[in-house]
Amino acid sequence: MTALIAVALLLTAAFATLAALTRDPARQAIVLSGLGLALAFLFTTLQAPDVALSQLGVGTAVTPLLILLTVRKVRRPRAGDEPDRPAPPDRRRERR
Amino acid sequence: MNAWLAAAAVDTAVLAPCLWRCALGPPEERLAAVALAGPVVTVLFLLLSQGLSRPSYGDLALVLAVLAPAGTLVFTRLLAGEPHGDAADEGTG
Amino acid sequence: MTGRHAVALVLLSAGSAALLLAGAAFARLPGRYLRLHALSAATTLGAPLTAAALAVETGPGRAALKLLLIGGLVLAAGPVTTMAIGRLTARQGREQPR
Amino acid sequence: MGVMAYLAAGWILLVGCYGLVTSRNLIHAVGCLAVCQSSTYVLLLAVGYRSGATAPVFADLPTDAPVVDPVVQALALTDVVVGATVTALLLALVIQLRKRHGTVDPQRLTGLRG
Amino acid sequence: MPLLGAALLAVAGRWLPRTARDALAGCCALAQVLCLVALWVRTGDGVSVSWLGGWRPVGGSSVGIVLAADRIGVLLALVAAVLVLAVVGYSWRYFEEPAGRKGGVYPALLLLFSAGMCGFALTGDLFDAFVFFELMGAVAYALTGFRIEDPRPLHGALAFGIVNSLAAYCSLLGIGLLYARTGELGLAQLGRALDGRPPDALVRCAFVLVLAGPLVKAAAAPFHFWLPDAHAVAPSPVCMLLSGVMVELGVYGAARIHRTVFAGPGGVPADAVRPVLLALGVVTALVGAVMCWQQRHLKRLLAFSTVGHIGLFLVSFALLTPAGVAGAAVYLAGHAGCKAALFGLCGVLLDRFGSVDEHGLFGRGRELPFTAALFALGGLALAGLPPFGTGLGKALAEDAAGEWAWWLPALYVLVSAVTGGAVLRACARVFGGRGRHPAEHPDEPETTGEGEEPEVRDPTRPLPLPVLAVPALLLAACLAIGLCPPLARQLAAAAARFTDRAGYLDAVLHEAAALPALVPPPAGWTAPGLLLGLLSTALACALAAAALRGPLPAPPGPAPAPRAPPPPLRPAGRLRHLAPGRPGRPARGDHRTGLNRRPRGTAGRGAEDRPRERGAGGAATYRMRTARPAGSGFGTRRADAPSVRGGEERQQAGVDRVRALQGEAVARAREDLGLRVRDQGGDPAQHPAGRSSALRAPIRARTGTVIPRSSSSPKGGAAGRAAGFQVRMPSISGASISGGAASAGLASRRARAGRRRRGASMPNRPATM
Repeated sequence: MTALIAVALLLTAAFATLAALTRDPARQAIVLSGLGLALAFLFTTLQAPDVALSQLGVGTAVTPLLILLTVRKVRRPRAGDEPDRPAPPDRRRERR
Repeated sequence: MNAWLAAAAVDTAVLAPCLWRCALGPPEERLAAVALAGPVVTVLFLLLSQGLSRPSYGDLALVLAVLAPAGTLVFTRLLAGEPHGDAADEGTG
Repeated sequence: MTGRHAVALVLLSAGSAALLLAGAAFARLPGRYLRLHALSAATTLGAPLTAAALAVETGPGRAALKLLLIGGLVLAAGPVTTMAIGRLTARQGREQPR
Repeated sequence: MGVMAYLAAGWILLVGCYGLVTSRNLIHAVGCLAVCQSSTYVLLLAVGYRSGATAPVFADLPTDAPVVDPVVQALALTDVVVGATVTALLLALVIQLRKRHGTVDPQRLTGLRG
Repeated sequence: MPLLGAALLAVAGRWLPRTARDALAGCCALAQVLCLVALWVRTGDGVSVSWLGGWRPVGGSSVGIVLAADRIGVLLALVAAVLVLAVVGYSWRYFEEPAGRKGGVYPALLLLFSAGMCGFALTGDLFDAFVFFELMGAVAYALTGFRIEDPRPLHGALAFGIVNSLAAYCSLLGIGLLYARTGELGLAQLGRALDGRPPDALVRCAFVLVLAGPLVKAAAAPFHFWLPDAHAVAPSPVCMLLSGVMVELGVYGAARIHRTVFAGPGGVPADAVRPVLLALGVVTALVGAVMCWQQRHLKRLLAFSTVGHIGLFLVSFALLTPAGVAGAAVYLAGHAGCKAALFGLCGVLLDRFGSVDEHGLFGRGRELPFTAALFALGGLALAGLPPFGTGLGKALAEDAAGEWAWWLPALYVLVSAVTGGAVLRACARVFGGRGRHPAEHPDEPETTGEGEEPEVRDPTRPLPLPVLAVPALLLAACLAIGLCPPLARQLAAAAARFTDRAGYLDAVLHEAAALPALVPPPAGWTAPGLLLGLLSTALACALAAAALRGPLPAPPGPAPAPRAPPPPLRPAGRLRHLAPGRPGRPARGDHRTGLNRRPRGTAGRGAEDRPRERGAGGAATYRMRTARPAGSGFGTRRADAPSVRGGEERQQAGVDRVRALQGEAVARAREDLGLRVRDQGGDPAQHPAGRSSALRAPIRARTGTVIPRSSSSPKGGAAGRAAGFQVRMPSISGASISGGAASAGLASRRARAGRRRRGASMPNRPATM
């Protein structure tokens, strides 16, 4: 069991290092997802399945998704802005 | 330490190539690495739940088995059309 | 009991071997499409075999059903994700040939 | 094991901080913040772990079984949720920033500030 | 209570009308204040303890979560609640409410913020403190980004978020270490558990880590950088909260944790802590004072003065004596009042003139005598004029500090004089037009207050009453603290209680009903205190006067020679509707420098929104016609329809300003043309915003606006629509050329804001004036 914990710790540390050193946010998001997996595994070996569960949800899925969404929005601001800008055409028309 | 835990320890080794491949290459290759890590960790959860004789840990594996492919699919959707590389990075506007 | 246990162990070792093989292949194979094959080995062989081993060990019941369900989920999801990643790889490769 | 867990937590924190301060991209910085935060989980759970104990979920367990400390698990759970919130907020700020400035590079931003 | 209100607001905000929402928020805040007052009375001279969920301690140990309030904590919570109430009142007519869907978010966030602050002030549990700390922080990020006024230092706000979160994680690590050592989380339990052991390195490590969080939140010296940026970005009412109480809560948190947990024999010895904290405080105070003096962006100025005062609070607390804590508490309460009032007045300026630049506003504030009086009073209070609470607090703290080192009172006098002097200087310039007019020095990379996005862009509207009444009330409260000796005495007693560690532990752990009586430190006006207060005020006045007479703007910088006759006004976005008549003033050189790099929202909005109402096509139209290829319909159409509808009174009102501005518009347009030619010639090095925007500048120049980035193919409907959308905003003149910041989203958002406002408040009248 101790060996398992040690392996999980090493794995987590390695993933964390990788995630911190990955410069491109899109790739970093994927590595973060891997980090989430490693953390969840570590938590399970540390007998914390509930934390592992929430970590699976948050760390593996939500956070990388948020980052990827941000990357998308940032890289393509026009497309990202589009839904944010309703610019109601009716009002403009009646002005003219 | 029973057979299940030993198997888990052995299977952890599979995560090393995932880590290795996760460190290199464009996003889609990294995504493949994470997609491989998903089932592996699922298996690990299963083995742990058996090895620690806590059946309730199996729920984790269930959640992950549902979540990992879904996440991977969403990732592929988001990464599609993403010009990868830093060349297309920020700086315009 | 021992017979069942032995079957479980055999299944387990087969699953673990498949996983290890997938890992080794993932590390060693050249080319991104070849590596994707490694992925399918893990999802179609490794995970379901291990789940089956555990199911055999626990014996018939709801728990075994759950284990088999997990294995089936991974089995079903494997080709889908592989295909999605493959398509993504193809698209990205076309946009930016390396 | 105990020392190793502390060391791992410290290492993760340091690496996250390194990534944070050398970051050229604010999204990356937020990701590094998430890395830093994971160090707190590791530390908390390692603090509560006892060898030979099992999770404090008594559904399928006799109530006198040795369990690991439930308090730290509650703390870590709270921390996970808090961290997700903060990450989301910061990413929203980054998007705002991108809308206004057109860049997510802090150095270029410093130049812009002029 | 505020949590309840916040949830209610967030849910109900969509349907309720604005008034009801504000009333609801006000009621919640008021109820919170009343609750806290009741708590204040009930706490009396002791500690009120409440165990959540009824998990009372058995024999001194408990797993429950405790809220423990002594009067210092209640004071902080009370200050927070009062400020929240004030801010709700202030924002009543200050903000334009965002569009319906996001309705009640702002007041809900405010209430959540107040919940976080009160929880942090009242909690008796270390991990709870962390949670409230993060809650407070997260809401603060959200509020900061809620309505971004000055987009340039936005990354400062982001740094605020990242640094604070990091510090909070450090705290959490420290908490984990402490837990590993003691197995406790409650402050009192931790303190007791630590008492039983010899101090060791782990505890010290934990001490440093835990205190990192509150100290960073308090903007102590090495980490003060986030504060001014965040404050420059945040909307003024939010600044009132951030500066008035959140930062101080950091100091309080550090003090509380140190006193309760680490002050015992098993903790960190006082002799080791005191010099460190003192040094931190002194450095923070000096940095704040010096930087404050150099600012011309009023909100940054106030923010740096907050940094300076935080340093003073830290110093007072670092004395680790009851007298010091008493001084800090009184000082803090007074400071909260007057600083919030000053920020509120800044909001008034922003409302009126769309700028908070000290130089740009030169003399423009003459029309607002009441605001001017309040601003001057606030400056005097900041400098520590005796009847004010700040003066009393400063006197007490000086008294306490003087016992420890003779030069500490001098520090107090210096810092308060410099910060107060800076405020007075700004006040004299803005409202009085005193002194020589500050020269423009365009090449200086300085953060000016120009280019702010005014929150309310309709100066013809009468100034809403609460916007002035709330600062006045806050100042009155500040005065009351100084004039009401019983209050100060009570606070002094509370400070004695605060430093009485054993009593706190007893009260929390054993529910000791009667605590031993303590000797409160003296709290009242003394002759030296009065004299020192007067001295610092006089010094502040002298400094301000010297700054006005002497070479401008700041002592450290090279005294700039006046380069060009500076314009009487910095037009903050309301000159574009002028006719392209009369060439007047010579071309001004300074809008290349990045002072105006963003498109101005007002004219753009007007153009987009109500083409026929605008005074004329204006400078930008002129520019548009020359700059763009002929036949691009918008500019010409605009120039053909210069009719004014319903603008007579407005023009009457602003006629002199208009005259002054007319020539400038043309000059600016010409300048733009010249600039554009140069840009196309391509001299990227000269471009202020750096390489990338210089490369894009030609493109931008052709269309008169920013076009989608060249790399991502401006094809198809979306981009084309965006471009068309933009072209109808003629005012994106020199601004967009010289900057890298313009974006279509921004401009259109403003356009929408304008539309909203127009629909809401002024149906008949152009809002841009």
